Amino acid sequence: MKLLENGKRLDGRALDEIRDVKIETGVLKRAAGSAYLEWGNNKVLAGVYYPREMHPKFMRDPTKAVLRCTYNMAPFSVDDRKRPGPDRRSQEISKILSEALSSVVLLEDYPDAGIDVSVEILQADAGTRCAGLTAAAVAIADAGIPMRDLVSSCAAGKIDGEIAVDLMKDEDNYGDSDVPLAILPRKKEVVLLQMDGKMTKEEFKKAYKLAFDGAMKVYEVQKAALLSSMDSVEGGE
Amino acid sequence: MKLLENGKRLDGRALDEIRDVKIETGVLKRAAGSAYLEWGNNKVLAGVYYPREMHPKFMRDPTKAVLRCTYNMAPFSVDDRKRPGPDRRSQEISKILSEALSSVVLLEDYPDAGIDVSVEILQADAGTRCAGLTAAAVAIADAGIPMRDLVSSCAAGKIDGEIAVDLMKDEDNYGDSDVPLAILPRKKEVVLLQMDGKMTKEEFKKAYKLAFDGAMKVYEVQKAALLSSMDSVEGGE
Amino acid sequence: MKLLENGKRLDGRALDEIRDVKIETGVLKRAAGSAYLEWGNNKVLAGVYYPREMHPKFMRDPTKAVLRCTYNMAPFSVDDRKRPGPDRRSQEISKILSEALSSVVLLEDYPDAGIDVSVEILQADAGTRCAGLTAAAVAIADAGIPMRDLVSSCAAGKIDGEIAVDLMKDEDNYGDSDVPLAILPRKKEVVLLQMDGKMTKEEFKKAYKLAFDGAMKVYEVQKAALLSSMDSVEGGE
Amino acid sequence: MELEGYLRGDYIRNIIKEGKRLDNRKFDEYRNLEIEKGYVGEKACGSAFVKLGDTKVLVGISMDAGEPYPDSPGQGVMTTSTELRPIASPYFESGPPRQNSIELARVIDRGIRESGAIPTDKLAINDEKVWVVYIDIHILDNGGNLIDAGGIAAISALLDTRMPKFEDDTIIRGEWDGKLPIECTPIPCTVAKISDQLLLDPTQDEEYAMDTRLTIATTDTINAMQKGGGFGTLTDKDVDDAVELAFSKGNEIRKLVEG
Amino acid sequence: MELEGYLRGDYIRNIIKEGKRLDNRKFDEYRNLEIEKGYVGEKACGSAFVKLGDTKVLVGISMDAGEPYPDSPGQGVMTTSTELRPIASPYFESGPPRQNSIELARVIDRGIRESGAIPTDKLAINDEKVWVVYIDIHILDNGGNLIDAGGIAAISALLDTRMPKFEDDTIIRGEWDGKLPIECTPIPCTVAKISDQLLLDPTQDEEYAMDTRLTIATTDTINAMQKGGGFGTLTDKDVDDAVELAFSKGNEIRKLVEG
Amino acid sequence: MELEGYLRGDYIRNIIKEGKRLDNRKFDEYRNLEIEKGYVGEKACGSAFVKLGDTKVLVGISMDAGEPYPDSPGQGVMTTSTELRPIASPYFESGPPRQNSIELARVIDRGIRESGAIPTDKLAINDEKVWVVYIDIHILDNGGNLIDAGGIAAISALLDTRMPKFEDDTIIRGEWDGKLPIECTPIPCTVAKISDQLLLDPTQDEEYAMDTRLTIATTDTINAMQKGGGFGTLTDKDVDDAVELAFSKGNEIRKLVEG
Repeated sequence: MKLLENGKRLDGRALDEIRDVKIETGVLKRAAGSAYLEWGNNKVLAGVYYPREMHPKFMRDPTKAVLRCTYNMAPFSVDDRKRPGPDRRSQEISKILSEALSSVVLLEDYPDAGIDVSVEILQADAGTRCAGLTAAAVAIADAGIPMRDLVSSCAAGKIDGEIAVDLMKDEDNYGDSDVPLAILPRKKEVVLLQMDGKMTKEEFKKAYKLAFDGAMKVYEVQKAALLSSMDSVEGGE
Repeated sequence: MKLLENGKRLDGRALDEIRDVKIETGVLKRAAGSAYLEWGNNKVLAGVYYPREMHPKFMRDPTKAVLRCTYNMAPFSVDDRKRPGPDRRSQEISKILSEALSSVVLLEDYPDAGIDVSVEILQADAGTRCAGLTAAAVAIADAGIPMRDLVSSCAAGKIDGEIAVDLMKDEDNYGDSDVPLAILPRKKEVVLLQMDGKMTKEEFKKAYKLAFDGAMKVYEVQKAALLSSMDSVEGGE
Repeated sequence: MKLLENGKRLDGRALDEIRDVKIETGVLKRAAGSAYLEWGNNKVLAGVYYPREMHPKFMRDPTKAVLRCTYNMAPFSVDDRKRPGPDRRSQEISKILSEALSSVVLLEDYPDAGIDVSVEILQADAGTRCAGLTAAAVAIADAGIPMRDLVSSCAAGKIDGEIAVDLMKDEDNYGDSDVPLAILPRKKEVVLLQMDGKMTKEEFKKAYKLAFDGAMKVYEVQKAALLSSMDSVEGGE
Repeated sequence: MELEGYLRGDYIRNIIKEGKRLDNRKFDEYRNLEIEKGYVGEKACGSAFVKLGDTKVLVGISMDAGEPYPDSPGQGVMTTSTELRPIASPYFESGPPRQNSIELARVIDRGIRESGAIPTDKLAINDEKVWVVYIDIHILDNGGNLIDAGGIAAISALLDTRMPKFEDDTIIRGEWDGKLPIECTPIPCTVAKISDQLLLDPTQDEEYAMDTRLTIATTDTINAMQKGGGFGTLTDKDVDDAVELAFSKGNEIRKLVEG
Repeated sequence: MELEGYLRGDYIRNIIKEGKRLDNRKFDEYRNLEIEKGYVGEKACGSAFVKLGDTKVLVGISMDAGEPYPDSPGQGVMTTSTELRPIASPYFESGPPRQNSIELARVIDRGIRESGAIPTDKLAINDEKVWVVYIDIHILDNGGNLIDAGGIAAISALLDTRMPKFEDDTIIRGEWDGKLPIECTPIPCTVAKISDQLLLDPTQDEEYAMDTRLTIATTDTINAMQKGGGFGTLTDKDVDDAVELAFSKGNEIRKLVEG
Repeated sequence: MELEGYLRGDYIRNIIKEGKRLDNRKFDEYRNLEIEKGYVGEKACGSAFVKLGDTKVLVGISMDAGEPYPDSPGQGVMTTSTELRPIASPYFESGPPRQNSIELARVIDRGIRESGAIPTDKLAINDEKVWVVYIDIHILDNGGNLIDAGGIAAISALLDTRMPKFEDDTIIRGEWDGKLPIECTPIPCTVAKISDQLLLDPTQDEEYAMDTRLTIATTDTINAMQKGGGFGTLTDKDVDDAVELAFSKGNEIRKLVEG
């Protein structure tokens, strides 16, 4: 399958162009904070419950809150039905999302507490961990939990030998290599970095750069969503 | 398969006739109360352990006892061996039996306590949830746990287009629709009601009436069993 | 498959001859005590963690320590890969090893404590429960936990109609009957005894005697290993 | 939160005795119901997002080629699963399905199965394989009355469902071969009993207060019933009234679902 | 209840030192044994209800057509499961099988399997399928000595077992085709060691008090042994005595089982 | 022990600020590495025992004939499992695999899989069956840096692996038919970040102290990366430096592994 034609990708994007990202905050009634995100054909819902007493008790930390992020794909979010419940992949992703978000939340402000972040992938089209993490960061901000910075995320990969940002499903299936990245957009530091495939040092550096720039674009969408939610609150919705 | 011949059913019963029901109390040594019930080819054992401290602790209720009923079919109780352990059906039945029995036990008398009711289906021939609930109510009474009323149960269904009480296995397999019901026999109130199949409003009302009347007949058997156990105690067995 | 030729076994042993046994102590850094054992082609590692507070709490015994032995076969220890995790066989063996070791450890010296003994079968060639128990007893001694006596173990079985000590894998597969035994070598008492197969009373007595004598030979290897480890400590390794 | 539940329950019971509901609905009034079919249209064979007041439920339908049950050769298979996702409420826990979740899935399943909405006899693929229809009910915001919201979303998603193309003994993902035939539109309708009153479509707060509930799924017949959700009892009249309510409200909802 | 166990144990140990048992049995005396074969005769292929004193155990045999183990083509399969149902004792818990339950099942299984009671080589159905014999041991009232009660019930149920009719590659439920062939009658016999005494057939109270137990299953040979149930030790003489007891008591019980 | 972890962490951070490590290694220095291939040579198809300082890991390779994935007909299958055995550390628990163990297995798996070390397209047996390669990583003594120790042991064991003989549709155990072809030698290399310093090959104590770690598996290309193990962040320069370290140290280790 040919993934590049005249420098354009299957959906007409340039190599350094990310898909459309839309974010809406405050979409759930019960969660303390929530965000709905569309990123290309990805549809993601993130919700936050906090700060309550951590359960089970033996996981409590008297010096800070414990943030647990649960990443879950709905069975119908992919072409071939995924069995409900956590598989090994989603448990690994839950772990690295928990770590990335813990980098930025002021956990020391809530000793003994638990902060539960849910990421539900409702429709999946490659890049769901980046999309989920991006939504989760907005949901935490929407909940009013103090953060050092936001977390913004994007991936880059290799298609037909070229480095391209934000692969969609067909590119992911037929291409090779993927570098998911998440950063603190103001501090410019890395909180999530994975890679698989085959990349030379130079290819990796290019992918890293593209993913970084992609994440900065995503950051703008996050900011706009949070600002507009603040406006609507001030406007007395 | 023809289920009705000259108004008579496969086993010669009339449409409003229930199968033979026999109940014996005090059949287990360790349980605080117990009952053995034969209902047609159903064989059921119920046992009660009470009031001990509820475990696990987080399930305790400081205002009343928590009654948990566990319904279990022995692997050999049916034609095709049932895998041991709770399946989804038995978990649903455990839930509605727990609720039905909780309607009638004076739980407020035992704060913090747990009342564990076991229903073991040793041989199954349709109507096991009604049989199990009937036996469980007698076992609780046998244990001397205070109750507002008894719980008596019976089902009705549809065979060859006619409404009939207390279907046996062949009728259940080849017939359609089933309405299991449990009542407080003195207060005439409903504590369990389910239905599946296809019934018009009128058919349902007829089935409801037949099941209700069937449960009242079962009540007579329950009373007799409890009376005879009291006699034998007074007689100084 | 012929297992005996001119009174000699497949590997040239006599009927009352055990395979070579080698034991080394103190092979793990983190465990409080450890032992590595080779017994023919069996390779076994045993490690002990003690006396810490028993978890979970409800298993604590205020009058003595609770010793739990976990027997585990590595997936690659046998010809056909064994699924990881405890199966029913290894759970039964864990239970009887725990009981055998509890016979000999002065549990009363450590109320509320837990002593965790791990037995890892790295390569399996019949007789792994005897090998594991033998290694575990040395690991406990290596940890300096007070014991009434050692535990020494050996099995005997039947091959081509003759009773033989310490069957290896091919003898175990094609022979019949097996009698694993473990004893207190100084008190000459039995702490583990199992048997399966078909043996007359006389055959069993012969097998019991051979296994007992085999265990006494194993005892000598255990003692030598513990003495040499003490020497090396005194020598200021 | 347990205590909060008790207190809210008390408050609700009191205002219901005065003939009112917290959100000013009439006792036989449903909350606002929105149905968006095709929500997961790029991936799922069928889907529907339902908002019932605050309650939000997403149902997706997946279809696969599988084996029939040994006692039903040539018959398609349907299976219904519910996931009370932790995002939906602070009370939910991750882990294995529990009794509430199992009851929810089974009651919704019975309404669809017993009505014959899915004509399993038309779902044979070849001599060995049949279509397996997976109904996955994903609870996203629990504002109460999950059975109705989930049941409405499930039948809506089934009505949205396309048959995957099947060629050379394999499913061609992303290509379709007509719609899944659906024979009728079962609608579950739940009444809560609080302070001797029957109320349609209870909110989560009303569920704290309720003595019991009765769910009735109807088409032109009754297809499923379930008393549950508490230790209260029902009178004969309660049952009769609930049946009437279920048919009349079911007809209204059915128009929305089919529309 | 743990404390109660300790106290009862102490009391038992003391009276045994005086040469007595709580129920006045002799040390080598079994409790009353009743066997009712065919108890689940309408459904199970075979069954037996055993009362051994207070202990009540029901065993049912199910048979199914299945695949042989890869390393034993053409050989039937037997599997033994035990369920310590919560009805049997306040100490049992629901949940996954635990070590006690596993040991119970495996010791009973070994006695039957190793004696060759079930001739697995006669249980091939056709080139691909063999009979699978499920032995399900259901503990209903735990008055002690579950291994013997369960093992006696298991072999009794096997002797009661009918072969299901098999036609056109399928089992005809409710129709039978002769009896399951059984080659011999293995009987497990358990002695408890308390205060240096060996006692046959321990009650639950005696199990609290025992230092250890030794089970020996016999036919005309010994087929299984298991030391378990405590941290006590056995002497050579204990083992010899237990073997003698197992053969003599096994012969008595075998008559009851076969009768 | 949690407190002990904190205190050790503090101590480590302080001496690293002073430019030292507890064991006097340089920041870019590996611990002593020993590799013993064929450790389970009588049973496993391949194996290697690796000692990395205190850390001890045993990897065994099992091969079986199985079915390919539906979307990869004719392609062999590899699966990687890690068991953090309780023998390895007082902190491990028995039970289902948890997030740490899963991450460990998946990161090691990715390095091997993505590099193409196992040529799955050469592992078809016949039209239906392919070879399944099981990589079982058994952690025996956890002295830190399990990813590198496990990954090195895994590729060493693969290089040791013999193909089982396959005749008449069945595996002949104990007979061999050449070696498993291995195309390249991926080496994972982990740096820990502590007090703004990058350190190669962290010990368990250093893992208490670390802010985060970055693992990079290389052949002549980069095949896998994983940031994990803490809430710290990385700068661009950290990433660049780690990539350089991974290539240079990877080349050294590769010689040992292949030697």
